[in-house]
Amino acid sequence: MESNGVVLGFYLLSGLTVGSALLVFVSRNLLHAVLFLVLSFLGMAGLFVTLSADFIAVAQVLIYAGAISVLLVFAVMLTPLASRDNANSLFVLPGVLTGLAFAGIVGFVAVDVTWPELTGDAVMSRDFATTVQGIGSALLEPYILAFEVASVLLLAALIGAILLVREDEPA
Amino acid sequence: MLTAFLLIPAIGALVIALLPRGRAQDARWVALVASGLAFAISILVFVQFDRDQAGYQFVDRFEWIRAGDAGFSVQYALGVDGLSTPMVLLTGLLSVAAVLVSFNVSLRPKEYFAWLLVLETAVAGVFLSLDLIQFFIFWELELIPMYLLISIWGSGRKEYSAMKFLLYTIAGSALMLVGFLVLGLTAGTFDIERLTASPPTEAIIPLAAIFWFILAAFLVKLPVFPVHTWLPDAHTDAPTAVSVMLAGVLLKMGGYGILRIVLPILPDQAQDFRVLLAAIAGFSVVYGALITLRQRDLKRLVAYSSVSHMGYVLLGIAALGPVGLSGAALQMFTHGTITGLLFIMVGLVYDRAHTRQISELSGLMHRMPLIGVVMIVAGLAALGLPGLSGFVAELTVFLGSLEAHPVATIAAVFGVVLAAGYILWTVQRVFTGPPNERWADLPDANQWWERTAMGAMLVSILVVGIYPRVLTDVIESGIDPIAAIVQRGG
Amino acid sequence: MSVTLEHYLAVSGLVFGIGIAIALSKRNAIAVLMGVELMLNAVNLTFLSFSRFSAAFDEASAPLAGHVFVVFVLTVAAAEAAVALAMAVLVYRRRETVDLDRINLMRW
Amino acid sequence: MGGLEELHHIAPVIALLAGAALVLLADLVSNRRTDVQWLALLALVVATFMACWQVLAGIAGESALGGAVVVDVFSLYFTFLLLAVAAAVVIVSSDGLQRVEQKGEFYALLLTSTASMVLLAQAQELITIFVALETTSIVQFVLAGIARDDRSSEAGLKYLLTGAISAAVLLYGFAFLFGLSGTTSLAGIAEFVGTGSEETRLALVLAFVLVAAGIGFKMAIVPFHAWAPDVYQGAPTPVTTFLSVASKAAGFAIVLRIFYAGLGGGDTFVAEDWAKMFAVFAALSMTFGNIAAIQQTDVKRLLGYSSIAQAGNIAVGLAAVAGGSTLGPSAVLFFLGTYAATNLGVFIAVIAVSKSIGSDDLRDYAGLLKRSPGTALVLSLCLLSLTGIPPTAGFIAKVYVFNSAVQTGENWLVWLIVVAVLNTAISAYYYLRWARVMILDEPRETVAFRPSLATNGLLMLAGAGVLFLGVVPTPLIEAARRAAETLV
Amino acid sequence: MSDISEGAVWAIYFVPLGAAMVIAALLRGRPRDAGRLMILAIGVSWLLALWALNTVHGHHGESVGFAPHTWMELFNLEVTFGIRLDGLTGVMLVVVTSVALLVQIYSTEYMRGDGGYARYYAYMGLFTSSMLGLVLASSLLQLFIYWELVGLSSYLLIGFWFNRPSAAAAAKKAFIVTRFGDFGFLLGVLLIWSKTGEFDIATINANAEELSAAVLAGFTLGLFAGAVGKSAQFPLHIWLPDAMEGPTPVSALIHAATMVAAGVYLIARFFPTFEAAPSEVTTLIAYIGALTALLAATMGIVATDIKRVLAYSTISQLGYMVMALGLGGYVAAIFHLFTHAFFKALLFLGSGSVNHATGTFDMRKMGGLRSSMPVTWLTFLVGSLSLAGVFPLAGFWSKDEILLDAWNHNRLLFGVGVLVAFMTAFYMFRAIFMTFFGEYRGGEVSDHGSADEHHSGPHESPLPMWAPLAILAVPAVLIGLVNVDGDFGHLIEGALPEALRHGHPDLQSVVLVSSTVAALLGIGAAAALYHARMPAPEVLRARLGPLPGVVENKFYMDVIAEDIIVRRVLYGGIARAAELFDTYVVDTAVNAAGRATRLAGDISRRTTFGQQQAYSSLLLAGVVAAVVVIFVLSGNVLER
Repeated sequence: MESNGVVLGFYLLSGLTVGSALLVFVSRNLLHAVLFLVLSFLGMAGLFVTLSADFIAVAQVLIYAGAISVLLVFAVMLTPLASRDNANSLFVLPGVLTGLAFAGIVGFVAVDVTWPELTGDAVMSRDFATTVQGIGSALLEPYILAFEVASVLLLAALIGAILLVREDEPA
Repeated sequence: MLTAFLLIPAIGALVIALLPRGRAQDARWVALVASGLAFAISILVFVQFDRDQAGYQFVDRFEWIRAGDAGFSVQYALGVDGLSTPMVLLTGLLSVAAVLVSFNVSLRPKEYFAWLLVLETAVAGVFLSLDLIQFFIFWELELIPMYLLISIWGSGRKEYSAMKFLLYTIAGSALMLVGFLVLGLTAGTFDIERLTASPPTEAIIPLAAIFWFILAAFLVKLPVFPVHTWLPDAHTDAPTAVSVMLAGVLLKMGGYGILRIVLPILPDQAQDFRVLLAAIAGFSVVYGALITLRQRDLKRLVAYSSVSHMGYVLLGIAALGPVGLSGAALQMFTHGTITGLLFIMVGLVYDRAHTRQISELSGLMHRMPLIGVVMIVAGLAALGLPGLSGFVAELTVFLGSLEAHPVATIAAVFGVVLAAGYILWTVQRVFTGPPNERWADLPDANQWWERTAMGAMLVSILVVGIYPRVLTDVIESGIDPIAAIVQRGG
Repeated sequence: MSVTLEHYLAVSGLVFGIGIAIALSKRNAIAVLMGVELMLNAVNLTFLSFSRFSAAFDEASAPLAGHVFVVFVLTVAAAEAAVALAMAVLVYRRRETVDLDRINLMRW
Repeated sequence: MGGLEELHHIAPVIALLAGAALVLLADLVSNRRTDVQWLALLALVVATFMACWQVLAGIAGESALGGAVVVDVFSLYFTFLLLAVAAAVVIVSSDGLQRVEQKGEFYALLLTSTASMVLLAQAQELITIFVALETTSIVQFVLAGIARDDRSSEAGLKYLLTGAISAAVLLYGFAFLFGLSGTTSLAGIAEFVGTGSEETRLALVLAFVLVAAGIGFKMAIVPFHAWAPDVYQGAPTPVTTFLSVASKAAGFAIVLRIFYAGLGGGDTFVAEDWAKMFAVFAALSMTFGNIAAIQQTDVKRLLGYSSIAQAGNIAVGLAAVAGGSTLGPSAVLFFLGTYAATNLGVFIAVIAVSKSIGSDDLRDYAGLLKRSPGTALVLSLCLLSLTGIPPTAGFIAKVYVFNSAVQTGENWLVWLIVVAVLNTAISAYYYLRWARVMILDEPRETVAFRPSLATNGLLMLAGAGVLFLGVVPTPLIEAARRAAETLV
Repeated sequence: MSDISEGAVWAIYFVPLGAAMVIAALLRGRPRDAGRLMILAIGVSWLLALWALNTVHGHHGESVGFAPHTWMELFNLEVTFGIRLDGLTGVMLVVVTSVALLVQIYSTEYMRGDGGYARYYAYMGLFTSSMLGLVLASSLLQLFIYWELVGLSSYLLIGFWFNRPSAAAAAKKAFIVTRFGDFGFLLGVLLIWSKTGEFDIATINANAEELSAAVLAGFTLGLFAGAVGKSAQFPLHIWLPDAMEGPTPVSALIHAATMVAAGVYLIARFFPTFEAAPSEVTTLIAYIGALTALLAATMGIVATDIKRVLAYSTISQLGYMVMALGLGGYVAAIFHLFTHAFFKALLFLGSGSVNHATGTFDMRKMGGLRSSMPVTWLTFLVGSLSLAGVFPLAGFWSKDEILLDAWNHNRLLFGVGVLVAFMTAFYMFRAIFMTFFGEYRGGEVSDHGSADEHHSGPHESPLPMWAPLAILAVPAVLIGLVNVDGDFGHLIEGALPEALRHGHPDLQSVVLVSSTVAALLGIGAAAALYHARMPAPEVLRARLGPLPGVVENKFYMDVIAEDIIVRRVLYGGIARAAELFDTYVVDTAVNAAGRATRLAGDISRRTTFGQQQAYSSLLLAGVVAAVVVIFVLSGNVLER
């Protein structure tokens, strides 16, 4: 991670991610919030790239910035009478405090703990050039079961979602 | 044999539960037979008990819960020694009496007699258990029948009283379990005999804490000030037979527990806290007696007198000498029969007059001489008249405790004076004086079951009063090892 | 100057914290979901940065486990979002609101 | 790796999932409601046979499918437990799910959830755990909302949102575990923790707290409990039953698996940290659950608080950590077994009553003894068991779990037990008040009723189980002990 | 005559007891047979008692040893029952059985027609046997047991007519007041056992010297407390006048001759121990006795109920005896007890006879009975003279011995004694003049006896009633002579160790003179006031201001004891405080704990108020808190 470009990229992308996330919080309009969320997801994808996780970055763009955001927009649209403003509930203060506390704790831990960390060349030598292949074989070999269960999960979620929103048949 | 004593009432309860609906009235006969058989066994045990042999006799034992190395081995272990034998006899006797005085129960008789028998089993289990966990099981088991008996067949604020009884007991015994578990960890066994043989010298929590954890349950049960307030309520609202069992047997579980578990296993702590115990005891005696003086309800009066009288038990225990401990054991037996009889008599009066308010009763002696005489005898026994069993027990307690706790003993002796006050004053107000027209039609104790119950109790009071060796020999053999341990501890 | 694991963890912590803040303080159920998604994103970042930087892996291919984990997180997040959407729509149909301050039929 | 020949290790799971699929198909072709019920039951029976076969075939102790799952006594213990609970829920759902139209989907989802919980009990790798757990959860969100009325949908939404946040928290914890140890396998993590140093201690602490919180939500222990009363009250009663018994059991199963197989049980340098954490959670749970239940009149909500309190009792077993000892886990397992029987009894009775008198209000239970003696008696028995009064299973379970805590020889655990036993006294108040209402109070209506044959049968079975385990607990204790021993 | 065997001595005790049981069990429906059986039984006892006395006499009053029997044995607590037969016992046996026998005979007529006739005899048998048991006891505890049983029989007999509220109240009062004394007695018993492990009377007496002064003081004061209760000494004398609610023969037997003397007997029994005790104790005893004698005599002067006059007289005479014991006058006290038993029984029975005739005990409604009831009149006169201590009647001899001891040891008490002698003579003759002289003032229809007998005015009682009077008159006159040359003293001193035997003292003329003068003056004063009426008692009374009122109200002792101490302080004060404390503090605390728990329940269940995000906040805050706490506690974060 010696290249200044990567460092600069990290800070820019981090700024983008965190900044848009904050805007999600601050934004008055729910739809705007969704858009900032997408921006944050994209920033996150960029961060993934800096971590050499190109496949995940792509998946992130597709699934989060694409699918889930669309779902959220749908959700907002399907609940027209609900307030569109992104108002705070009664629990702003505890929410913000807890969030800060969490960030603080993780930051403290990140700084305080001596991680079993690779640095310098060792990092560079960890080659994720073929992550797609690696992930694919990992999914089919050690994690086959999880993979299959995930399919069950998706199916069940599908059935469940349909079940919940299906119009009642006229009796 | 002890297993039979334990099981026969339970089987009786089962038979009653299986009686067809139309024959509900037969429940009382089943109950009588079952409790009678149990009584016969208890007599047999008492007679055959070898007074010269130390340790437990008639032991039935097998491993009940086995949990390998998980440190949770619970035995089914029954046995009697000189301490529990009189208690077993008392249980047998009072159960029969309780069944007899309930012969006219007409509300849900099947359930009533079934629960009464379950109660007998539970109480007997407490007295027979040689394993702490088993002891605790029976201790808790007794709650359900008591709760139901009070809250269904009671009177007045019966549900409040039943709940109060229940919560008091559970709260009291909760900590006992902690104490037992820590003891079990420390000694590696829940076997009372083995625990007694080698009392723990230290544990993961202070032994004093264990001592109080366990003692708390027993003090609540006894009961002594300041954890006694459940008793008057429970007694007042309970049906006669339940009062008999409660006063006669259940309270004894407290004293028994102290003698059987607390003293032998934690003798040093007992020595450390003896003065405090004696103070509680002495205060309870006088306090209970003073409040008794003020009672207007016959049953409440007897109930508060129990608080006073059970203070003697604790006093005897606090003396920690052989005589005091024997006195406590004696007092448990005699208070059981005396107060049991008093409750029976109050119940008979209430059955007839439908009031227990002392102010409404007067001159009953004319209408019910038999009830009056027996009540007076019971009262005299309660106030410690020689020739009746109460005297022997109280005297032994006092003799045992004067040296150790002069102030508490003097207070307790003064309690005897007060006892004379409230008992004779009650007799004066209820039985003597000009006959009241309102009670002109009341019959005397005219049913054979009433007379039998009265008679049996009376005999036990007289026999022990006139010839206490019947009991003292047995009790001596039971107290001897306990006293030896306690004194070694000191 | 270099970017290390700590930096990434800090960012992930920040995003997670913001996610929490959103999830806890937005009264619209859909906004809450958005917060949850941010939290999951933060988790993903953590996984990937550990994959990249952690020296705990004993074999070369093992770090990809982090990637695989992220794949599953993505999957689950999608499924969860779908069900959540359905649930929100269902509640909206019954109550004409998804305001969590007002969805308190069951309390006390 | 990944050969089909290893599939028999997850045979019960497969049977359940196949059953779920069949149920869905059958629902399309058949109009008779009972058909799918029978089919679901059949799937459970087949799964049970599979599990029995696993026992007999002696494959216990083998891990399979790339180390993702293992078949051991621990997993089998939970497999049987979960299958039994699911079967009971399937049977009573004919009485308890009047309002639900989509029976086929219900049974399919129920079977799916059961399957993933069985898998959860077998899982020994973080990704599998995560996926199985989320499958269970998401399906349960749907189940909670399946009645689709105001209450049910609200319950579903609340459950879902809490669950989603919990999942994120859990994952964060997993991420740290993964990052620290560099592996997703519990054995690998255990290796790391076993050689762990103070330098990474804080991260490890953060990780296990996050994991505990993520799963604590499933177990409904304070402070991760708050959803439970609402969801219990709002969800259809059979679903509540499932949540309060099966889901809670699965939560404890996975906590045990992670903290013992993954974090090395009592032998590591952080053991005391998490033991004390669970002790505090347990104390809070018991105290909060019991006190909050005192004034409840809605029985389902009351049972929600009750389940929080009971979770506290069980969590005592989690806190009972000692080096090389499996006493705590065995107590948890045994308690869960008795708790399943007891709580099933309670909920089945509630379902039967609710169906007949259409109310979940405690006051409507007045005089139940006269109206339906069997129901009232079994319910009372189960309530005694929940209180922990002999001769019921609950008593032995409590004593056993408390004893396991004491047996660790840690004095701070004794004080936890002191809290626990005092709580027992508090709990007596509301459990027995309920029993009192049924036995003593005069009924508002005197119409007698009888639960359906199946429900009645289950009720009797639960009652018998509660009594049996109270009198002859040794076999189950032995099983729990052996199951616990396989954890380390 | 050969020595009495142990079995025969026991029979003295058991025969009346057996008879009582037989009556209770079998003869409830046959009252006359019950009476006959009891007379027979006590007759047997009497004969045996005479044999016993004879035996003791043969042993010069020293103890005839019988080995005790173990009653109860518990570790080092061994309680034995045995017989101690010595001079003191022998005399007491004869006194008890003789008076009891005569009273039984008397009662056949006095109680005739009463609904509880058989019950009466059962109680009487119970009392007699208990009293005999008390006298025979060889161990302190045995003595205490019979002491209590005697109290019980007294309770039953006083409350014999239990449908009268006053009788029931009096019975209760008697029992409870004596219980206060027994409280001390029991403590004494406990104390002596705690210190010595002994109950045996002889052993305690023999080893008394070895005990510390404090123990001795405690023990003797305890015993004395018991005696104060039972022998109706100040301040526990208040029960005895009320006890007159019982049937008159009962008063004669129990509250004159036997039971009330038990206190004196007790002190006498432990005389060696008392002698060993610090002198303050014996001094206290003497002064209490004197005070009692004086107070009771004053009250006797104003009483209008003939039986109460006799009751106060009894208290007064018991005070004499106690005073004598306090002064070391062992022989004098017992001798006075002995003579007093006969003439006081005589007087009581006489008052019963009067009552039988007039239906009242109120002397203001009597008068002029001299002629209609000659036997009663004469015997009553004899008894009164004897009581007044007129030479040479029995009372003279015994009273003079007491006064002699007082003269020798304490002149102040001697003065009190003489004063009391004067008052005794005065009130007795006041009673005689009011009852037997003057005009008959009407009487009252009896509420128990058969009223038809009284239509034609009072007349002499039937034979079974006057015969005992006549018989008792003989010892009332003559019995004093047994100690003129010290025979009696020799006999009962046999019970004491050698060192304490004083032999027969010489009479002092000053004592003889002063007591005789006092008696005669008393008689004269009574005659002047109540016969010659110059001055008339009413006039005198008016001159004396409030004093007579105070005395008539028994110095307000009853008021103080019952109204103030018992009713206000104990019942209305302490007991009420305890009750209120119990209700409003202890029980309220318990209920408050319950209420607090329910309140906590309401509060805590309101923490789940339906807002999902609150739940999540709690969840996450819980995580934060857990992490922080663990960091701080175990991560040593703060130290870095």
